[in-house]
Amino acid sequence: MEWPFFIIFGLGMLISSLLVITRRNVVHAALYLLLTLFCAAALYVMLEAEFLAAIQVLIYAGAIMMLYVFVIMLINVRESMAERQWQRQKVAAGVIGALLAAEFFVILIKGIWVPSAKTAEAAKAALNAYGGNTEAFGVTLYTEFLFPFEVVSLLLLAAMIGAIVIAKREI
Amino acid sequence: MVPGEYYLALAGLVFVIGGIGVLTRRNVIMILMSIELMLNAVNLTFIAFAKMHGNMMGQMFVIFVITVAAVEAAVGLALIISLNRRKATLNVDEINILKW
Amino acid sequence: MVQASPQPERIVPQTEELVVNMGPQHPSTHGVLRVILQLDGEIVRHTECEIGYLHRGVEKIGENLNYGQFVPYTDRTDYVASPSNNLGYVEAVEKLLELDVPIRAHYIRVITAELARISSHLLWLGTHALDIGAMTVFLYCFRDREKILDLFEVAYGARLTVHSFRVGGVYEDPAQQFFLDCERFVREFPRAMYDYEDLLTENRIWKARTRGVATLSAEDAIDLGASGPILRASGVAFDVRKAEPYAAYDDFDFTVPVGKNGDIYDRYLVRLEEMRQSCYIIEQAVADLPTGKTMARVPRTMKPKEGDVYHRIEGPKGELGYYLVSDGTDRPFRLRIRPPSFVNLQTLPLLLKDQLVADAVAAIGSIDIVLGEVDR
Amino acid sequence: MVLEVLFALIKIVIVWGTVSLLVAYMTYFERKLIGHMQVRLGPMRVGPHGLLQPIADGLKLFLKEDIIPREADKAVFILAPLFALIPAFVVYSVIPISSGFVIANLNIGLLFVVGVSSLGIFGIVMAGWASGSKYSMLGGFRSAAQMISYEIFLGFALVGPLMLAGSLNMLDIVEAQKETWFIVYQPLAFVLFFIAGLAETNRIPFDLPEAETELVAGFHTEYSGMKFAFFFLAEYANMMVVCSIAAVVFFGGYLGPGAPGAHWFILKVFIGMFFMMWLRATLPRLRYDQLMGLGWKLMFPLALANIFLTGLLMYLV
Repeated sequence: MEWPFFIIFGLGMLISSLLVITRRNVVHAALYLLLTLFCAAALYVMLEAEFLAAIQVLIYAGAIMMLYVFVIMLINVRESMAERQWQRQKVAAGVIGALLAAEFFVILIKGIWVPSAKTAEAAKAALNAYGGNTEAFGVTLYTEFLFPFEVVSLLLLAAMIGAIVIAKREI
Repeated sequence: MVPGEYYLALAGLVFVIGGIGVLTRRNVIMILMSIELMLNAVNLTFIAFAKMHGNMMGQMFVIFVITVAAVEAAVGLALIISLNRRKATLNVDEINILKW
Repeated sequence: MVQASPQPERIVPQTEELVVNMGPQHPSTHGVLRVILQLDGEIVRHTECEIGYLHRGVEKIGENLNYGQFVPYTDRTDYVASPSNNLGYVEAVEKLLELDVPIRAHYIRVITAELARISSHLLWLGTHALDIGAMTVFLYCFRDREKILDLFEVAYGARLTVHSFRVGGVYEDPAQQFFLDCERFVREFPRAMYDYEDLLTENRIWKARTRGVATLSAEDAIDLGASGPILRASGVAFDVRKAEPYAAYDDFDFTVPVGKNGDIYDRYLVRLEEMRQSCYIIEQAVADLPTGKTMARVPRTMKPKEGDVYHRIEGPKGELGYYLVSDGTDRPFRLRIRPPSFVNLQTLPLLLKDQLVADAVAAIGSIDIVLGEVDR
Repeated sequence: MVLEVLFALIKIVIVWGTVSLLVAYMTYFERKLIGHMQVRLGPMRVGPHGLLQPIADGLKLFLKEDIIPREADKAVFILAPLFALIPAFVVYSVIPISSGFVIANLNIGLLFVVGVSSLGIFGIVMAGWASGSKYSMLGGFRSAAQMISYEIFLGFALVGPLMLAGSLNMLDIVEAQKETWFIVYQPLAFVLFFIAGLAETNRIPFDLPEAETELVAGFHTEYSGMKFAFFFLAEYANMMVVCSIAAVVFFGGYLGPGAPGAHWFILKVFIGMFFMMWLRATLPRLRYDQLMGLGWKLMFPLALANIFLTGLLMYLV
């Protein structure tokens, strides 16, 4: 049952991400990126991370991508399309990409990181005690990860101030 | 039931695509978007691992990655706006002086 | 002391001012007015009004028609309050001819002119409220304006361009029904006005949109020659009906409402109060309506003596003046209309200066212009 | 397995069919209602009491010439209306119409609703940009800024009842109101939600994006024909979404004595719609800066205070 969905969304994610990096028009690229994010959200649901899937749609697609689209539309797209789009290092990039991909696959095939089924099952049982994914997520975030959570919120604040200072003409 | 490895492979491919995007494009915004692609690939990996390990750690990291992505987008795009206001280009090669 | 070396001036990138063109086809310019706004971000820096899209050469036409023939043309200047225009013109001609108009005719003229004032203010209120988004007020206003137009129809046979008065009086004494209907109207209308007041006067959004917006100080208003409700909203109690009473206005008791801040909200309040005062005037006029003739004896061909005359009345929109120069023939040598809308429109650049662009629509609406009158 | 899919498909057809019909007739309902509020009759010509008016309108828009400006970005221009309309319909897949009748009973139902409905903004921004006209683009930006801001308050207003229900699942939220509706505990949250909902759906007094009497008409200036109809329908569909969420979260969704749940649910949605339309007949429009000020300076702190108070009371009680 999962396979057809995995193939649809996986392929969708791959193809749309390829389209993202090949579009000349930035707006089109952003819309393909949006599609990529959707496919990723669907994959999250299949990986039993419903909360994160919703967050992906709400924050990533709804807010971050909206920011991108805003900025893209603020600057003159036609002008930027007339500029040169590609670096001359395509071959080098291809080689690096291929090496990176090869590395991933080597690691993947070796499979040194795969947890034993038993520990996974045990951990899973502990998680299920919380109820659903959202509950488990909340409990973990606000107990074990409370400090990083606070730090990240500070980071957000700093970024907000920084963005305002940088982009505003006169304060 | 799709094994976690397939998700990891997919995430790896998307990561590579994002990396190639960063390396080959000249447009700043395109580079930022390629970075978003890479971040998403990483998120997918984290979640796949979380599923395979049966714990929440991976998902925790995803929320932090999303936060950092938001931060990066906010500051990066603010920089692009103020750059674009002074120099009507988005070409990274032309944005090469440190001061106006 | 070491002279500080001149700092290289930091190049501050200048964002160009955005020029926005509003009209001539725009639902909120109330006709074919073109407003060119220079914006600095959201703020209006400079405003230019382009008029003339409706220019028909009314004044020149008047110089080629004899005195009696021109009256219907005055209907077409400020077409939302045509009796007021008729009144201004025929009284100017009467002054030139030194005619004595029967008192009953004066009373009928006052009734009709005040009805026209109410109808003009109603149209203004409706469209202005619609500009700011209050849709229902528009339809309520038209409901009541309809009754006034019906009254005109009873008395003069036409609804909008009524051609109500002749030189020398009122051509035909309106049927008794007209006065009864007027009485009923002024009895009912103040109650209908509660509908608008309920919807607008204490409405927080309405206040937020109109208070302190597009203010005009009394000095500026006087300097620019503004008149009518705009001037009075700025705190100057000038009303031609009081200052230089014409027709039978001497006989009636009414007050001239004055605003304080000169903003859109005050203009709104002043106009509302004027409608009430108009009702009061009509009530008195109908009650003490004298009997007698309605037409003076007017020569078949009107040939006034050489000379000139300027006669002004208080139109719904402000001081409406007619300047006539006679060379002794049966048509005026020069005819000039002083349209209140045209002069009041001059205040627009001042009203909009350093205001938010979103208020442009509200400010234009608050002046109450009729392009037929501005362009003539 | 196949039966399950078939069953889901039938549900989808029923719900979406009803929603699209209702949305079309909402336009009629609004015109009739406002007409009577404004001492006129509203549509009367097409069919008895103008009942066929929405169909005639649809037909007219369908047959109209579909203009795509030369400067427009064609693909995006065509996609934008769909982007605006589809999220509103997708949201209905998680809203429980009656007990047990819901297309997909998601555990993250409410988050899904908020997330998906936030995507409608893309349609507006895309439309503004793709039209290739400065006016459309400025209009699109403004409405996007408005909708993004108010979406935050919309989400924050929902947190209070969410804390009371202790679940994101729409069915659970409804069931948690068996005793008392959440409107009793969360009146402030409801008011904030409703105001934010008005702004989200571009209704008066927040209808700047589509106010034709304002200086810049808005993102759909260049649209005509069926594409324009999509934007138009999207507005009504979004209104229904807001009212449906209000019904589910604050008014106990399908709960009610006697009649089957769907009746109560639809009745509650209709009452919400009635209030939205009533406001249109009553209020003038806010200025853009006032609108943003109201949101950030008043509603935002109030929403936060509501969350804080709810938490405090839940802790104490």
